Amino acid sequence: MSFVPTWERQTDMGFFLETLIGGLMSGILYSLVALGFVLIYKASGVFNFAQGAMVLFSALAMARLAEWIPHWFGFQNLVLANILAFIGALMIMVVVAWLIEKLVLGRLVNQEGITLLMATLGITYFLDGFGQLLFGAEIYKIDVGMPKEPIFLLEHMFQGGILVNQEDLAATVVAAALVAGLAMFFQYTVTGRALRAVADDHQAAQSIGIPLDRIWVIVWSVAGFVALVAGVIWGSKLGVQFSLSLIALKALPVVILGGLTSVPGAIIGGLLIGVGEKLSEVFIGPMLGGGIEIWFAYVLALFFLLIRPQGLFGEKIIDRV
Amino acid sequence: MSLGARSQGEVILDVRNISLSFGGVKALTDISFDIRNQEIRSIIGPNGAGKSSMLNCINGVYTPQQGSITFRGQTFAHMNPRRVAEMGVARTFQNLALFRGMNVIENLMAGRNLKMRSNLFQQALNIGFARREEVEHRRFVEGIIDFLEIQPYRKMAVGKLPYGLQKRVDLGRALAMEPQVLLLDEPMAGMNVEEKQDMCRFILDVNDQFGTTIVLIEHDMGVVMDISDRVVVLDYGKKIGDGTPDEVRENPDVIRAYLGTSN
Amino acid sequence: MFYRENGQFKTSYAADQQIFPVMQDRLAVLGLLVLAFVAVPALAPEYLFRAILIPFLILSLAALGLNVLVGYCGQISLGTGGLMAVGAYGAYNILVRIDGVPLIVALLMGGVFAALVGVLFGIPSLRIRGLYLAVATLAAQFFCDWSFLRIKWLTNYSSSGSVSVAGLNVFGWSVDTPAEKYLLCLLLVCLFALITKNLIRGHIGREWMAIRDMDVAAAVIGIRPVYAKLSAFAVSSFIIGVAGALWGFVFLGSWEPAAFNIDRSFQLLFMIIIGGLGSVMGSFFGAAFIVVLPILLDQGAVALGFDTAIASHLTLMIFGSLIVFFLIAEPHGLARLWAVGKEKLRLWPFPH
Amino acid sequence: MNPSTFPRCLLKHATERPQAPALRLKEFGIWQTTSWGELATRVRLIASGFVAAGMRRGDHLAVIGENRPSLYAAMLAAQSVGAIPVPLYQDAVSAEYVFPLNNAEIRFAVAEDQEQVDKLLDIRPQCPTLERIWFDDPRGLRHYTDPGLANLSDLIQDAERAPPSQTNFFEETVAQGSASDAAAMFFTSGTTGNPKGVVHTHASLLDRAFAGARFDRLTEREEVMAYLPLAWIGQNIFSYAQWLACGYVVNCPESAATVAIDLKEIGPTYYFAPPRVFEGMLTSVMIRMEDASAPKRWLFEQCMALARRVGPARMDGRTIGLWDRLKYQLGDWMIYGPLRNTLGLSRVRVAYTAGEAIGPDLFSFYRSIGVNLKQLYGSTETAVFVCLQPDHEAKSDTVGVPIEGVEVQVSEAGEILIRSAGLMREYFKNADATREVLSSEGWFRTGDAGFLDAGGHLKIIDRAKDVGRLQGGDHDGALFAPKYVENKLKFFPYIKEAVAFGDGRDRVCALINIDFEAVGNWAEKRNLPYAGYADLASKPQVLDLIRDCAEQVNADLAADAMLAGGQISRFLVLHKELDADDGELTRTRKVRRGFIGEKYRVLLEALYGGRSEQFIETAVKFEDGRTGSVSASLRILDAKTYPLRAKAA
Repeated sequence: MSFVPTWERQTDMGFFLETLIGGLMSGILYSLVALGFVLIYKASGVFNFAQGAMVLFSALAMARLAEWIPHWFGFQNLVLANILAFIGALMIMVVVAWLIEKLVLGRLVNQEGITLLMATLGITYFLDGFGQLLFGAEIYKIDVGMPKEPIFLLEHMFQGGILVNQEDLAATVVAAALVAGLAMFFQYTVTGRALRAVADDHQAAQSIGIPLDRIWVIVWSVAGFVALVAGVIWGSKLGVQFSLSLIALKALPVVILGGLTSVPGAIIGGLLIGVGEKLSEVFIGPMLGGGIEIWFAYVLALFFLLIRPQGLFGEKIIDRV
Repeated sequence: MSLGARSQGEVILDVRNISLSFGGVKALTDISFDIRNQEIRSIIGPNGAGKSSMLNCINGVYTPQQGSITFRGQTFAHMNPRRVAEMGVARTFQNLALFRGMNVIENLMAGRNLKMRSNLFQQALNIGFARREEVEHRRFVEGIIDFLEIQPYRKMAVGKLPYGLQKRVDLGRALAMEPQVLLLDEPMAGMNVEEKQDMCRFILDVNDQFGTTIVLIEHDMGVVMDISDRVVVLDYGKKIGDGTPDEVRENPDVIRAYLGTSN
Repeated sequence: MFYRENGQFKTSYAADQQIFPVMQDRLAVLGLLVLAFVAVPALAPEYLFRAILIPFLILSLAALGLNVLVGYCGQISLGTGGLMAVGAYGAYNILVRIDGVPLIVALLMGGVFAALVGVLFGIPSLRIRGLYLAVATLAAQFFCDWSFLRIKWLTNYSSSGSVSVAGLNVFGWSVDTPAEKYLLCLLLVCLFALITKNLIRGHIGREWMAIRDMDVAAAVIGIRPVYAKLSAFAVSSFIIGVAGALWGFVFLGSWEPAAFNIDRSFQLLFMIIIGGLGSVMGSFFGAAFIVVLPILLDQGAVALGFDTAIASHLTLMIFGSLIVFFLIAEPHGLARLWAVGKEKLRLWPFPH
Repeated sequence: MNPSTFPRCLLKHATERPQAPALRLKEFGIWQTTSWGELATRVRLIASGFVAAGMRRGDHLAVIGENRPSLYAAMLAAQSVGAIPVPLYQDAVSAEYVFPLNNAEIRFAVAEDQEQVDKLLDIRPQCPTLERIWFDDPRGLRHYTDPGLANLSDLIQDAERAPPSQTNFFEETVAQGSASDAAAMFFTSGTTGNPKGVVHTHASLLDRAFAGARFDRLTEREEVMAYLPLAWIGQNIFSYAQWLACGYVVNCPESAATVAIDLKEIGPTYYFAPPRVFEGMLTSVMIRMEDASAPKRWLFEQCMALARRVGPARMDGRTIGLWDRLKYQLGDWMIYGPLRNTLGLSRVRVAYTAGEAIGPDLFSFYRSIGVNLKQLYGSTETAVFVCLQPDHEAKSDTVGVPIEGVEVQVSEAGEILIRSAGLMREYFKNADATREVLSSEGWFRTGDAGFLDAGGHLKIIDRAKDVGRLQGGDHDGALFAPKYVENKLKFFPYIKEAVAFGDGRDRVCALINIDFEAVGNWAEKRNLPYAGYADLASKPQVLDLIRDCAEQVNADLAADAMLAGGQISRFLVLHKELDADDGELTRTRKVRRGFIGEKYRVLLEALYGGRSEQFIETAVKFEDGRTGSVSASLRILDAKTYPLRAKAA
């Protein structure tokens, strides 16, 4: 987010709202990534560290395909190029998902959580390397033709109004749509219901003939899709580069806050973190020497955990003896 | 001394009006019973009757919503595991709860932790006291190994042992605490006849040689009726019978409960 | 095959409880020590010390510390890098603020600071478990990163937290050649390896493992989770802190917070996973594997004529796949392979 | 000058080497060591306790249990006060104790644990003389209130509290003892009738003990594992008589279940076991190797082949080619050494086997992997050491040369006669039996048939009384040595026991027990399903397997003019294992041919009657004492016999 905090402006309400909205915007993106985590954790009990790497990977794919495709087929239509690139990238993500299931998770069934976590870390390394090897390691632009120029809202309320990026608004809309879409998918499609069944109880799901491995491929594909969307939005704002891979780390406190197994948790957690981060940075940061964004989310999540170990919406664990 | 005479011993542990529920689900409702010194007290009842929950309340794994537990004159609204252990109550588990990463000796030694005094630094340097202490407790643990006749397995990882032996190690770990009261949660579940006989022998020997009070949860009625001094019967979290094996055998509610659930 | 155990019977518990009860093992270890303390310093080239041996030793130490927490007490942590930083900067502060303080004292104080921070961030482990805890420990990581970047006092007001120490001196023995640095590290590593071994075969170690294996049962036999877990955090963090101090003082010489970022945490976690959770020896195997592998891969890739960028990407990929491979092939790590091999040798020629 | 009685041996070691270990017992996870000094003190106390309890010179003390230091101490204490220890088999059923207890009017007994005590209490009504029973392990006995039952350690404590009136009581009673006093009594598990009490004096036992020690140059540094019944003179000589003679260390295993582990830990230097133990070890080796990876198995085969070729020669001290020596060295490093180690035989300097004939393959296996295994010949009456094989002259079919102090003679009937200072004094209260075997010139009739071969080595073919002759048939009047035939059969891994009949008959027939483990494996390798012993024993494939064995035996026999008549013409495989509890075997697992002949009469009739199948029902006694019955209809097979081969004539 690009704005210069200046002391006199901080006092007024407009600036506060501006920051708030800014927070919500980045919160949305956290939510998207967090969503990826939750989907996979629900369905396969895997804490997917590679989600960030998938974001980077998909974004890279999207960015480069958008460059290459026109030049392969010799046309100039940006929209078409983007659409094709998006589809291409999506297909790649499906393949990746399939490979991950076949080569890694399929062979690690009923291992402890930590082992699976490590496995996804391994996958992270692999994807980071592979992505950059395949698509190059520079900074790439994704231009989906989103309106760039900022607009001012509620000018009649505050002098100067509230500065908002249209891009951010678009992003918000997309994200919201995506979340809604997923919700629908889970509610109303057969696969969706199967997914929920699996999430609730693997054995049971298997016993009523739900093919776990296929389900997992689907879940990972969906996660890949979510990653792609997140990647595109983020990429079109700040450009596609290695640092994208690290937003996974940002999404961790979000899932913790929201509860590992809860989709709404992911959304709300994301927003909370996003907002909290921005506000704290602006209003507390200066006193601590700034840059507190990098830990604020975690410490927030941490304190939250002490009060409610299973997160906002996670379900409680009772151990039987 | 005869069984009859023994169960006249003074009350050592008194459970009063215990109620326990997990989020609305009632596991135990207003349970009261007492345990006399050096007796063998059995808790029986169909699956899900709340037997294990009862033990978990006694040694502080669960916290009952109501009721109190009196141990040697001290009354507690709820126990905490450490305190219970310090007061000399040991326990074995229904589904094995051994420390699978350790071998038999280590598991039993773990049972001695309350009695071990050496501090971090003494242990780190493994100097005089820590080392002597280690040896002295090893000696004690070997006594238990000998008592339970598991010499050939002492250095095996417990995970590799057959089920029956794991149950023995579980008992051994409890004995390592030199308990006054021993809570046994289905010590013979899933054993063959021979293993059951051995386990019975061990339980009786413990009770007889060390004068340990035994609280026994067991499904095998034959065993329970043979070795118990008194029996409590639970069903759906309620107490439906309490008395000597014969009394319980006659109790109509008990008979109904069992006919209701058996085969 | 090499084992001849007839006649090696134990007539006392002391003899039975020693670290290496089998004579052949004792000899092997002795040989190894002689090699490490005498032969290597005499023969190895400088490059070997700088690029491999010293980092290997220091990271082994850190891995050892982490293994205490994760492997023995079952509390996963991703904050290792941060704790190393605390160790390094803590030691640095002692050194610069108290003049004439012996190096060893500074290093150990680094460990102490790390232990304090470790315990602080270990407190959540009393309420939360597993993956949740993993994330909680990330807080430690990022908080430390940030502190040394932003809190100027901690870095003695040096720009962007980059500091440096020179002229290491242990009680009059000035440690400057790589060989000497190597010996210093080796000495400390052996010391801590022994201490750790003693702890885990003592009752505190059994308490850790009990908590790890079956915490309810542990509580019922009177083990206090608070004490067990926090002591594990303390010991682990202390060792990690010392390792961090060594990393800064001995290996890097001058460093900035980035040297201890999240990647370091992951790296160390990989070490103990690949090396073997709950195994002192495993910590060393893992460290060796992860220190040596990238070097080989890099050089291999370059040798095959890839440019360095591509080489580094390839390294990442191979590294990632190797980790996965290990998790699939041998979840218990190299240490298990070693143990199995050893058992086979003892039973040789029989398979079981 | 060697001490003349066992207590004096004890005192000698206790004064010369009080700190040196005398006994070790694996208990509570470590080898609890008793030094000679400590042992002497304990023996003193027990001795005075015994006297206090009214034990007098010439009394007998029954000793029942596994090898335990306290039992050893008790025996020494008894001998110190002039009483005679009578070790009895701890695995016998209580009824078997009645005769010995009454025969020796035993008033005192030392029992290891509850099990043994219970057995003694069972038969107390039949044994009025039995006054006192001391036990070593109090487990489970604390509520026993039976009169005269007490803990051995209590006896010791009482003795400590109330020391005997005269100060050096112990030294004096030991001094009173003389070499010619009875030192111990062993009941021979007579193959027929009541057991006979073999009375040995300190002189006879010690004479042989020292002779054997000199023969193998034993020192006080030997390590011995005591895991066989004390009641068996073999174990007694090796872990008691020679222990006191040489002052070496005797190690007692933790429990029967851990013998293998304990053996491996101790690694004895002087080892003694009957052939069946060595056989068991070899079988387990082979079975464990089955599961080894192909290359490892290949290596093993190679090395064993080499060993078979080179090993025995090496052991016999013959010179081998340099190349072979190198290869053997390599094999020793890769296979033989580790093998000896896993078997616990790495440190063995001298190993003996005796009691039964040992199979040539079995025998040479151990020698070829570098274990100095040798045979000896002797019996309870002769205090074991009669003939021993010198280090470099061990053969599987002889039992060695007469050692110092022994005269050997073969009677015209072909029976072996022995004269030595090691002969028993008498059969207890059984003058007739004594007269039967001990001639006035001091010759002892061993009852074994055999002869001294050209090299001066003794060769045994059978019990003299069992050697019979065929009547009628194509081998009319031919010599028939059943044991010889049976052993040849038993040398096959698949055959556990065999009983051959033929004396006074027209041909030889045999009842056979398969080796369940070995044949079981054999069957599994051919994935041939079976349910239990009886089923396996009745499989036609198995019967064919056994028939091949029988025919090979016949081929061998045909080569020997003397024994060619003994070829097996018909046989059957029994449906149950011959068992000591059913009286078919002695406690030392010797077959009771007569008894079996009676018990399985129907089968014999079927065999000689030429029938091809026969139904039989037999009563069996289970370990827990219950009895039941098993029945089956057994197939009877014919085996090919061979004409006497020319070259052998």
